[in-house]
Amino acid sequence: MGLEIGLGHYLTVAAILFTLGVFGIFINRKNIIVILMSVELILLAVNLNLVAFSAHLNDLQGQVFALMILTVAAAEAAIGLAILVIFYRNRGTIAVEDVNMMKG
Amino acid sequence: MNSDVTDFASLAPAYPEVLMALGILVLLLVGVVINKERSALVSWLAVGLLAATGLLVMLQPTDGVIFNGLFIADSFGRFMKVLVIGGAGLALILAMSNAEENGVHKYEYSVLALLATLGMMVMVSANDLMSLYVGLELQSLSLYVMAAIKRDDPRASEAGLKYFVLGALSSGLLLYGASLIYGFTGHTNLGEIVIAIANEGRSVGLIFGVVFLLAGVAFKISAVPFHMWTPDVYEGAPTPVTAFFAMAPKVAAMTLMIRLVMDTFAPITSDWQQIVIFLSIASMVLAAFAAIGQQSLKRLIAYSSIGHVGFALVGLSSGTQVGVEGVAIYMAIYVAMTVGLFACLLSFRTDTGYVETIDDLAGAAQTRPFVAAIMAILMFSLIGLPPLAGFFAKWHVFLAAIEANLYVLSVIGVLASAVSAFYYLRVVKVMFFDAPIKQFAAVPGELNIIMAASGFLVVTYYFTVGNPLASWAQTAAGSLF
Amino acid sequence: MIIQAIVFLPLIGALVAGLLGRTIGHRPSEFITTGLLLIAAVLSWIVFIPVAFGDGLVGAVGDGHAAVVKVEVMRWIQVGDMDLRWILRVDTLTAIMLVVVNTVSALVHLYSIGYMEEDPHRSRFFAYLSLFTFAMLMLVTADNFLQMFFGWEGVGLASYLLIGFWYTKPSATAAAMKAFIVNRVGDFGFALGIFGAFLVLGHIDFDGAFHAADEFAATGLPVIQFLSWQLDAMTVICLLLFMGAMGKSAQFLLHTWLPDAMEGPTPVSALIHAATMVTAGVFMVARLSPLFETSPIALTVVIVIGAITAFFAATVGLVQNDIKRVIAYSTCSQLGYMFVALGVGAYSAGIFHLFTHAFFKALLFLGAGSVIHAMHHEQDMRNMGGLRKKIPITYAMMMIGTLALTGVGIPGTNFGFAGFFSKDAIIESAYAFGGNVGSLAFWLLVVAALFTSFYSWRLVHLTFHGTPREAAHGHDDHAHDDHADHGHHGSAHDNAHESPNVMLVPLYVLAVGAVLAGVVFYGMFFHDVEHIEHFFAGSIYVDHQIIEDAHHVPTWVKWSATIAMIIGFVAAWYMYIRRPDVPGRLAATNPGLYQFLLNKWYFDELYNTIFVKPALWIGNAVWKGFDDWLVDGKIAEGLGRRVQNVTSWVVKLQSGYLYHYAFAMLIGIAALLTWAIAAGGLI
Amino acid sequence: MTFENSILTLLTWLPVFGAAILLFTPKTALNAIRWIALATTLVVFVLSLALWQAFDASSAGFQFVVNMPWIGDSIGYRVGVDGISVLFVVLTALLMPAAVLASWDVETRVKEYMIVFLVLETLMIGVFTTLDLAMFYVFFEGTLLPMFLIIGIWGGAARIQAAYKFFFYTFIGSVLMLLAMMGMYWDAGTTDIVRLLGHDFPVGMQTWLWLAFFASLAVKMPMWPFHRWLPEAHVQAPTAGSVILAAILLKLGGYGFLRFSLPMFPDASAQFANFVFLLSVAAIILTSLVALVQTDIKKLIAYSSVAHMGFVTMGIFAGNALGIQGAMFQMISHGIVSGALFLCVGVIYDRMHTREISAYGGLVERMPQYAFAFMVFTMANVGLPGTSGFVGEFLTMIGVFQVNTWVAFGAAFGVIFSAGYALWLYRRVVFGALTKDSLKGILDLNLREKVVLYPLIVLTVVFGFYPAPILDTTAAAVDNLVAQYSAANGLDPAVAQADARAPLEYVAPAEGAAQPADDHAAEPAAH
Repeated sequence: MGLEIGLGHYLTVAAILFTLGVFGIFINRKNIIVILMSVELILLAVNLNLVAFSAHLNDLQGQVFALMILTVAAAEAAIGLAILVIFYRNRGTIAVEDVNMMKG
Repeated sequence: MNSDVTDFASLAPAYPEVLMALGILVLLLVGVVINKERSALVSWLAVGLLAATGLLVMLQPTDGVIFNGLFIADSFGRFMKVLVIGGAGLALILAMSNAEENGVHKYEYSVLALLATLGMMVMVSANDLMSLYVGLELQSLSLYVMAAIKRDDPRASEAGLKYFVLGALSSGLLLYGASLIYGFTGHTNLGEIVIAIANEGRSVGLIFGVVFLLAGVAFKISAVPFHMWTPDVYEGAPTPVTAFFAMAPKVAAMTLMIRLVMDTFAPITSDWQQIVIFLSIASMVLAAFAAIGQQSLKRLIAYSSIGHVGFALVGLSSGTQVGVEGVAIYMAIYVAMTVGLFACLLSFRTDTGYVETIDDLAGAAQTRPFVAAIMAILMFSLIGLPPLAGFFAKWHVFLAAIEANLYVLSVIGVLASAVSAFYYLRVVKVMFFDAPIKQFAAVPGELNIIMAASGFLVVTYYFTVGNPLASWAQTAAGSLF
Repeated sequence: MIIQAIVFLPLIGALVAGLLGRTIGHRPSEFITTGLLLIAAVLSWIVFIPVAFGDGLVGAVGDGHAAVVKVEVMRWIQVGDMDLRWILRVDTLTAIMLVVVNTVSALVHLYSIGYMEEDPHRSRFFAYLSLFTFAMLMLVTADNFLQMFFGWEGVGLASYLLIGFWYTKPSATAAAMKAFIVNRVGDFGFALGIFGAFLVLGHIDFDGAFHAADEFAATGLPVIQFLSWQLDAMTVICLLLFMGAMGKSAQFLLHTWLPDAMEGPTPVSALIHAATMVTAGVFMVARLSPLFETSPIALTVVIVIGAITAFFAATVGLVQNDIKRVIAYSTCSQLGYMFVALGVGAYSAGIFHLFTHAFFKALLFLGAGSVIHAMHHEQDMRNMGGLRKKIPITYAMMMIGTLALTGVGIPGTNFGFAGFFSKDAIIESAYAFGGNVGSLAFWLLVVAALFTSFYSWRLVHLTFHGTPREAAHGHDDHAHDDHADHGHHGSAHDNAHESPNVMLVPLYVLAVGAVLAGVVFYGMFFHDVEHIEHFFAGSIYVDHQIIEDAHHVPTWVKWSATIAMIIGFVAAWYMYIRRPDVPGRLAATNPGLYQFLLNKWYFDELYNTIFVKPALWIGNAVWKGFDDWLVDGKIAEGLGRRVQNVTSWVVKLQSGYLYHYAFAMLIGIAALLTWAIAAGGLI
Repeated sequence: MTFENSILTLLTWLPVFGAAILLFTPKTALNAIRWIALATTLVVFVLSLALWQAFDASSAGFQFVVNMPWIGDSIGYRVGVDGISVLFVVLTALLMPAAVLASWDVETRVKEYMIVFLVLETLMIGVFTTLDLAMFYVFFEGTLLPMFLIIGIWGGAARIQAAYKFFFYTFIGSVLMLLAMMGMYWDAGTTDIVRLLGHDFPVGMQTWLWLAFFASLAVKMPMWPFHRWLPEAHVQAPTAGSVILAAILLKLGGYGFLRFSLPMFPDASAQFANFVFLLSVAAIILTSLVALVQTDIKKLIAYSSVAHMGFVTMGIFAGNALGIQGAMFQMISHGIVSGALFLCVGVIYDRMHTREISAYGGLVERMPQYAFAFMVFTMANVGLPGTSGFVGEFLTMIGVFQVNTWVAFGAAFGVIFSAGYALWLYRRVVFGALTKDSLKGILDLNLREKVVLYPLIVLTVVFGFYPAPILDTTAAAVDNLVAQYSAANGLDPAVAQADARAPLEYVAPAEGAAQPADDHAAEPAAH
């Protein structure tokens, strides 16, 4: 009764994560922090993909790629938070609703 | 191919990037040690560094693929790099006047700009999904910061935030696509991916990957429907920063686009053609209409840049060498026009600050005849009205489209350009036909020079740069085939 | 050389008087133009006399059969196979016209020196007169259709300028416009006729065209696809050309401009609207007789139109009160006679009447002018009467003119005034032509002769006989008042004075012509065929049959015209001398008819309703309705509005909210995916 | 640098050079600016005369040709003139000095004004001299730019709308032509007009190319019903603007038809000929009637221009020597006449500052010389024989009569209507009593205006009596064009020279039919 975990499953999970991340960006109307987290989620989905593929293909490039992404993601998060702080200083809020001074 | 990285000589193809990287580090130190007031020095040094790098790019003809295939140097890349560096350098010069007021007086600004430029150069030369991603992110992360560099300005910070969030999303999409492509071809090296696709043929997963990847890139060139950030960011960010955004990054991303579709996805041309055509039409039409409704000059320029990306993509969608050639020329002329445009924009200063809306320009032809004349020339050129450079740009891309029998696309394109004339003419109308209301401050010298140069090139294109540019673009495009 | 001189001296005069008139002054320009015209007149007689009495045209090429002199002046239009040159062509027909035109013109110039002496724009007037003469000469010396058309329109221009000479008079400028435009209607046909002639005959010069027309005898007549119908080409061409003639010669349907043209100074009426320009149509048909001979239908039309005009104009002439208008309608009517002659094939007779008519009609007009001059520009006969005493010479001249016009003479003998010979010749030819058309024409002409006599005598009686009528009339129709104020107080009668000699001399000369022109030239125009053929020397078509027959018509026919004339005379005498109250009662008893005639059969009203008003209405409709409302408002600016709508909608998309932007991207991705997959055929 | 290979380049770019000089003259030195502009245009005029003089009318080919590749494979630097284009160069050069003189009293932004006009001259001459497809478009479309500014900056009250309409009507049409040109490039592999003239485009393609060109040329012409922009532009444009617009810019359309549509797409042209005839007749009749009811002098003349352009298109698509020669002549003549008419309007507009017909009347009282000049041009507009206006109308009509009598019939109505509106205008403006106080003090032509108008009077009359200088210049080129056109449409060129006598047939057998055709074929067609 052993359920064989194959590539497909990984991809599915990754896809679900990815979708969750994306939806998190435009369903959520509350807080920008959530958006940052969703972005991380997307990147994780990608990493999962890569690792799964690399395992499936017996090829290391995927994992190297994943490591790079992790690093860059960290930097990205840092910058994101920095910008968020500036924004908060200027506007006193980080509600997504309020991020629309400019439109049209 | 596989060269020993320790051997410095074998890095020859990447010398410009190396020079750039080292230069940036030096500048960073310089910036830290000198006192705030003399940050202009850093900007000049940065311009000098860019000039040196540009020179190096043009001088060193060593083509080749190094870093185990991560990095490729070819004449196409060289052409685009020159554009990128030129755009970046000019943007830095634009940033020097009234830097304080624009909040770009800190030396970090120059350093960030250089870092972004370095990222773009990597993008241009990327020959692997990984290097592609790294270059892209180096560029993007710097740009996020630059957008928000005027820290005390709410609009700037909002621009930065928006740009960041959407940018992150887009790079997520890009990565997801990359991962799929890797999965379904088993390679991250573009060269090998071609072979793999050619052998294994198309598959749903691969197409998914392609779409996501191109979507990611489309975001960077701000093609519809991945353009939404552009107007807001252009408006919010300080004008010099907007100028920077409007030139170099677009060129780099466009290069990436070209390299991917013409090179990597050559075997599945019919598939990506659909996508590019869709992006092209969407960009041209939407931009043409949306821009008409604008009051803010910078938003107008934002939409106009979206539209021009659409026109450039017309050339790309032909999928032929003529097309690539056309796009290359288009981007070159686009940069030339844009820099002049922003120079004009920065020249219209009243005592209360820079002009924001189109109507503020009323009667500029009387108060600032020179600037107004240049601006008008540029506007006509952006319409694509002969005998100005903008026309020849369109000529080259549409020529390719017609060759590829993309008649519907072409007709929609030219009609869109006709509609777009509407808002360009509005600027001319306000400046020339209306009565003056505002007095403008004196114009800094370097801006005058840049405007004059841009105007000169645009007007005399047919006599001066037309032919050399065309032949250069030809060789550049040839290196992709 | 002499020919060039004849044609171009008037032009020189016109240019001098017109361009330098202001600088050299009025007197000099009068003398120059008049002098040059006199020279031209003498020269044209020098050309004519050998033709008439000597042995044919001097320096003519070819035998006496096709005697013609051609002088090439310069190239004109050469395109493809069309080779047009300015050529002065002189043959007998032309020679006749040269004499007519230059003589009358010279005399009118002379006369005008007196008549226009008070006018501040005299030099301009003489420039126009000479210009007209030049154009008319170009017309009669034309060697190809287009040169004729040039002269044709040239005289039109001159007439336009002269009718509108007193430009401050709205009625004058209106009449001028009307004259030009109605003539243009004729020219519309003329032009098409020329096009057709070139298409069918392949030549646009007369000789070539005639030659081609002759060949049809061998090859059969061509059929032209004109508009949507297959028609006999020659008929189409001739009818179109005749349309031009109708316009210029004020024939029925296109006659409306001539009466109004009387707004011009009287010398103009004498020269243009009596002696020369209006006869251009007659000249044209005669000149093109070889073409018209190929189309019986066209000739029939010519007869019918001519006859109707002769009758119609005469009827209207019966009741007019403006002295000049009466003469104008009589001109119209006499032109009808000429066309009948042409139509029946008696071209020489038609030209004969043209020739004689030129003298006595010019005489009448100038006489009338003298009357008007004497009456200080009073033109309404109801305000005249009893002028016999005041201006005896003018009276005598008018009498001669009237006798000539009514055609007084004794049939069968050589006693008669000019009109007698030519008119009888026409009436006899009409009868000789026979058939329904012939007899219709005959009777209409006879009746017209009656009317002619009646209105002519009516004119004389009203003007010269009886007692002065002092109708209190405002001088509102005074052409001259705003130009020159000749301070005459009291009534026109008291101040009526005989005209100066400079005006009378021309009358004498014309009087001579009016008396003798008939008897002298009867032989070469109508008497016997050989003489005619020798005289015209192939310049017109000579139909032996009709002329022979015309000479052998029954005696009652020969007398018919004379009798009609006598009846008319008696009637006029009875109604205007014996029982002056009769006319009024007649008008009262049948007002319908009277009004109908008085208003010239309501042609102006009719045309105004069916042509002018609709044209303006369509113009407005197309302008306001099509151009402005549909094209501009709905399409062009409508498009602009659509664009604005789309814009405002697109701009709304840019809501400024992050999640919308992200959502848009997602939609984009989804769309691209489905598109790529579907289009790629992977599902 | 011989005369042959430099004259056209010189002619084309000299005005821009003058503009460059103006660029560096202080904007306050008004007289200097005016004189420099005038001098430049005069020099160009003299050069154009030299060109005409040196032009060999007997050859149908292009002369003074320069041909070198320039940008990439597609665009070259190619110039040359043939009988069709050389006259337009002269016409342009002739009218520019007149335009400058007519603008002598312009006070606002004189410097920019003159610069824009000189640039415009370069572009106009360029259109006629270039032999490169792409460059033709460049010049053709380039004229929009200065004209837009002229109308928009120096125009009347409603100038902005007029400028926009002018721009968009013409621009939207042209972009389609641009695509067609690219298609031609790929089909023929060159943008060299000379080689394109020799290239046979596939019939199916011709239709589309023809339509694309039509979209642009018909608007430029302007043909009915694409003419709506013209009256507005004319009314709003300053005098000199109207002059150039009417005299030259409209001719670009006709030139385009002659240079491209007819010789390059003969099949399509033949197939669309009736369509063009229809529009032409509609233009002649309807716009004449519209002109009849105008209350604005300029608008009236503008509409009459549309009608006259109808004769041009009609003649061109008659496709025979008469029609095309006529169209050429009509274009030149209309260039002179309509230009002069707008100058005449300018004369009184400068004095009274109104274009309302009702504001005038009785001008002849105080302005006899003006009345004379205006009369001459009015009559030329009416097409009176002896003026240049007649020759063109006559030739086009007689030419089209050979092909389709209905068209000639309809067009002949123009003969009547033109007299109607022109004379009525003249009557209302010049004739009548001078009652209006505003006009009491009006002055007659001053020296400058005489210098502008009198030469045009002379030309109008001279070309009316002796059109040979023009007709001879165009003959060879046109006959050649006709020969190609009729050959392409399977007609016998010899007969077509002597005009395919379409509407004519003979009841009698062949020798009858042969008769006229023969003696025409016998005569040499070209002079």
